[in-house]
Amino acid sequence: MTHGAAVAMRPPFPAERGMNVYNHKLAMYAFLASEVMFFGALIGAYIILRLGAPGEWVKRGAVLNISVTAFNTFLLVTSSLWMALAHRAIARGNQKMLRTWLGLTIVFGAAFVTIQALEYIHLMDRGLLASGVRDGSELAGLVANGTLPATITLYGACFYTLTGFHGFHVTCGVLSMTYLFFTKALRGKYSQQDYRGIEVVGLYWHFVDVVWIILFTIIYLI
Amino acid sequence: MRWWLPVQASSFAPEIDGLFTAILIITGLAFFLVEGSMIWFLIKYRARPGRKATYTHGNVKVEYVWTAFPAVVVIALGLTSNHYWKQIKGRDSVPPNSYPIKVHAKQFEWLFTYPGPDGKLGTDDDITEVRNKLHVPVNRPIVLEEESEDVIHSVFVPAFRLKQDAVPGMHIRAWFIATRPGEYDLGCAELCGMGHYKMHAKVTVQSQAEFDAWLAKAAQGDIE
Amino acid sequence: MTSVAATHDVGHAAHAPTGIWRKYIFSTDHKIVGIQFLFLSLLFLLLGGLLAMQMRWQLGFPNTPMPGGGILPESMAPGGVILPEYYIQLVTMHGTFMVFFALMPLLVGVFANFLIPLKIGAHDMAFPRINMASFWVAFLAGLIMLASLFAPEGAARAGWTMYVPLSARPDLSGADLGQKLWCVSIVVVGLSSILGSLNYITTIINNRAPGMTWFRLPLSIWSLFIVAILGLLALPVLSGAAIMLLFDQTIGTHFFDPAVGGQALLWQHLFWFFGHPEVYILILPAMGMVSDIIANGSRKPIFGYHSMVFAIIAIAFLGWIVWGHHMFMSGMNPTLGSSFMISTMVIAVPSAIKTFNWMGTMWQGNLRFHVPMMCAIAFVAMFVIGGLSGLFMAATPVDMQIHDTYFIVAHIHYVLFGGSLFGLFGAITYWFPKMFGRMMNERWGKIHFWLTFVFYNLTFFPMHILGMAGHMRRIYDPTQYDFLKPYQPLNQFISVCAFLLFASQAIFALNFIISLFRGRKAELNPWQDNGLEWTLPSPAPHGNWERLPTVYRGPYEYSSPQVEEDYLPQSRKLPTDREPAVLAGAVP
Amino acid sequence: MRKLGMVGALAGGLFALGFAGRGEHAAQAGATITGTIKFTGTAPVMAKIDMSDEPVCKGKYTAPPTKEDVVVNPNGTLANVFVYVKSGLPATYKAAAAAAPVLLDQNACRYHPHVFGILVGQTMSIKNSDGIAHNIKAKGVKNRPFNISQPMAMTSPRTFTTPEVMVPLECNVHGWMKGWVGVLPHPFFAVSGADGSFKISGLPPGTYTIEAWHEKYGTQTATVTVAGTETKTAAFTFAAH
Repeated sequence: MTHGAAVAMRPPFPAERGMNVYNHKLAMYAFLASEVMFFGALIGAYIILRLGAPGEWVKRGAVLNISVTAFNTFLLVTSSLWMALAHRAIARGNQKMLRTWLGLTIVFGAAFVTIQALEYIHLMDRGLLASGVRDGSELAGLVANGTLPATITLYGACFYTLTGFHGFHVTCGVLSMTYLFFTKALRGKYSQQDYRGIEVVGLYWHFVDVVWIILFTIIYLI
Repeated sequence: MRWWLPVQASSFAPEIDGLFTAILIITGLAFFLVEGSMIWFLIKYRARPGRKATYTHGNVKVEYVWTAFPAVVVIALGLTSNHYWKQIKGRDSVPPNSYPIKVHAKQFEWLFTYPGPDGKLGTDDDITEVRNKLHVPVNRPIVLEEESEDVIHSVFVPAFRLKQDAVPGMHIRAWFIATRPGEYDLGCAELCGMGHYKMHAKVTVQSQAEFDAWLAKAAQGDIE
Repeated sequence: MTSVAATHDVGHAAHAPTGIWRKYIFSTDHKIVGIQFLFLSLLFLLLGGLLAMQMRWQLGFPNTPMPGGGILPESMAPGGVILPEYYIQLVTMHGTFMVFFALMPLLVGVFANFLIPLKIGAHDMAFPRINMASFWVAFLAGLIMLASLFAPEGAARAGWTMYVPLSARPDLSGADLGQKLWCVSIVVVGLSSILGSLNYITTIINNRAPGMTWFRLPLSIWSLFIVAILGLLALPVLSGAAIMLLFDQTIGTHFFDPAVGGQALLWQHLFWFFGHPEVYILILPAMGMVSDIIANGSRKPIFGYHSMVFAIIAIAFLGWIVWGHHMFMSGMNPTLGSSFMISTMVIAVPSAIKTFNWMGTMWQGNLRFHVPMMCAIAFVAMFVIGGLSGLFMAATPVDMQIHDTYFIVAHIHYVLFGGSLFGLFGAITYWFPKMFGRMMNERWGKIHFWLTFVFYNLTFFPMHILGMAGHMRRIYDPTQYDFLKPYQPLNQFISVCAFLLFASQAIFALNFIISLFRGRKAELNPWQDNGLEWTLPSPAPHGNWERLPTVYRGPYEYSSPQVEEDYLPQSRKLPTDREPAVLAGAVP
Repeated sequence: MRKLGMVGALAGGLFALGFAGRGEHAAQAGATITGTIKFTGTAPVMAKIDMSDEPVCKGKYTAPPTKEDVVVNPNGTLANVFVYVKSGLPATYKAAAAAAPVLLDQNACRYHPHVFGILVGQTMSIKNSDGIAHNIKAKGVKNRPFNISQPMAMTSPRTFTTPEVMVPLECNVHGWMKGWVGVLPHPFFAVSGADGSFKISGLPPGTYTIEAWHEKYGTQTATVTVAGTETKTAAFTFAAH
């Protein structure tokens, strides 16, 4: 794989320099553009549903646990930091630090997904479902006595769909990083001349982190 | 069978037909110009032995001309249609003293509710749920308060050039002034399920007196 | 010096696959993937046509037993007489198969895969394995959609636009599993299209041969590049909307349920935000290939190459801000209608520019009327009608009369059938020799062309008249309406012409299949074209070139004063040509 | 597709036949419960139906047709009341598969009969004798809802899979067309007719709770014990409200 620095990290043969971005990175940029449109559609739908909802929206923190999720956000943001450090490490050819930072990124990413999954289970126990509120649950009682508005049906649907798809993307990220960790990083396949795998998965990871920051703000905080 | 638009039976039908004709003239001219010159090119420049095509990569000035000209035409067209659009469908285009009729669209029939003698909808003297029969007085602004019970339907009266979707969860108003007494068809223009083709209502435009008489009889429940 | 491309895992020229399994079924050769897409989408084109014939029978001869209708199940067509619910399934599935499984794969799947590496001078796609995956994901999506035809209550039935709440609630539509399978299949075909777009964009940007600068790219490649970007950005929006609809149908979310606060217009906005870039995905590749064919047929450089490129880019950019013109009557805010109307009017300008440039190319040309050229000319002629009829709908007051009537159906078919499909007939005939090494029969090609051209116009032009009269779309039996009864003879005329149009496609099918085995052997450059693909033997070998060609000029140097022949291939080195400055450090 | 439905019915039929041979012989020999449904209070005036839109149906009436929600007979009794055995049948009881399909006729834009019963798995043949477009939507909750259309004179067979008392039927093209079908695992049901009387026969001995259902006035139950071949009466009275 390693043919010399000039080759691996450069596009194969641009007649007239289009973009000095090698194939895998360019494909990842394009893929992230399609992901922006995908999440844009879901977030756009969420905003339109929320603004057009009959009756006022569920208050901030009334259903969702902000403090746990804030910690969760901290986990994801720091895992993005570890990924950046991993990238810097291999850029300097430091295989050992690459392994530690990449390992940390995977652990923090997995922790984020686990906490989010636990949060889902907890919310479902309390009665928040994608289809609304489970009868006879704690939340159903709150809706009955008026502390929670009837628009909670839309609230549950939007919450589970948006954070669910984001969780799915984080899980895919964690799995692919784990795969790269064992098949490439541990075997020293990455070198200062060719660490494309790290750079590409790093791009994806930072994207997923940014999407979460947006979601966390518009769903939990506002 | 008419080869042209249906009869003009509403106040804004002539304006819409006028715009239609204007666009037809513009597009007709463009059509004959382009297709005619194409046929002429095909005949004049067909391959003949020993002949070689002119080597040219184009002419920037000509590009400017045939960019600017269509742009001016379409912008002009856009502004004129916007003028009529604001008149017909604009936010405050509904004439103030319009006679309100509620249109309740449901899977595969139209239920009209007339305001009754007090002229206001929602009062208990309304004549409710008249099925597939829209009676309107001539030369008087009517506003249809459209609502739908299940799926998206669309009130479409070709003779009035009137079309407006009835969307469940929304109250949409569509106004018209019927100018020509007679009986016209009202159909559903948005696919609403297996009976979409059967949502056929009759629109009867009558004089004010006949309309009041019919309304009185309808109040007693014997609708003919 | 054998060129070893830097990205080694793209190794191709060195070890061509041998076994049938690797060579034809799970092939990573972009040409084989293109041909696989060709056969798959021609089958779906046939299926879409069959569905249309059943619709035309019911419209022309309502409530009479359809010949061959006996094979249909009792719940759909008892005694061969089509029921209303079966009719709206035909409407839905005809639109869905034609748009997503026939035209999109034919235009993008076949010709992007086949042409891009050949025309830009690359060994293969940037990611051959992802390329193979995009075909098999599209194949899976096709299987799911086919399966939805046989769901217990039948297929989806809310129009190919799938408006909610009809599509979201089985008690209102009468179909449950069919609607869900539609959503699943659309998400899968969206994924396949995104995988394809990734590949096309990366290959065109990075894997061009030395000397192939951006403005030496043929217009077919420009249009496929812009279409790849449109697909990359539009399909995820449709996937998102289809997923939301699927959740409404399965786990009971209320995104589109007005009773609980969901909004019916939300689906229309999401669908048409995807929908309009989609219709440009369906026309731009045909425009690009037609530009190549017209330049070749006229033996003359394309007129205004740069303005053609900017026109494609302008169409693609404006395509994102016009989607509201599908919703003028939908209860959307009228002031929004005004702004969408202006942007829609403006988008007519780039189309006009392209048409005038095609005319400019033919002007003072030396026109050879081979079948692809005839199809390309028919494309321009029909696209002019389709484009002009679009102006009627852009004018919002006129749209009040013709929205959701047969005027729209006429417009759709003039741009998609008269435009894309005629362009495709030409493109398939044009690149058939490079795909299969044999020529399609010229005489039968012309017979098929004239029959299709005549019956096509006789079928679809009268629909403008029906549309003006107010004949609504998707209605099962027009004779229910008194104002449509006088138009029934016209409906019958359209149906008969539609049957004849369908029958004349048998000529193309036979010509295609017989020429596969017994067509005249094709030499390297049968059309005397300047493209790089015509420097390869027909059919082109695995890995295309041993050594990448070098490009010295643009693709349209026909009748160039520098040489006596009337064509000058891009990779032919003339004494006066200089070697392109190979960038330092890049491995050729 | 619907073949699956048909196969299910056939299998059900064969299965039951196998049992019938072993169980009681002819069901008619058992006990009988009869009675009348009295109606007190002023009969509500039923609104007229405007059928001018469908001349085919309008022509079949002399007097203008009215809605059928509440049909009070001249002798002060209530028609269209669905009376059936709600519980009390021995667990081992197995209904004989009904051979003849139940005919639901759409004539003159009305369902005939307006209220009727059907066995689980028994074929309901829906006949369109008007020749104009009707669609039949059965909004079952336990039964899978179906929604089929009949654009011309034709007959479509359908079956129900689970017992459900009163599956509403409606035609969406003609909003006034309403019907009710009671799906039961046993044949012990009856509908009060023009004289307000009902008769349930062939009952094996036992104590039964009988329920009388009316679409507007709700349900009433009575407990009756029968033995051998005796005939017992059960009276129900619905008050106007």
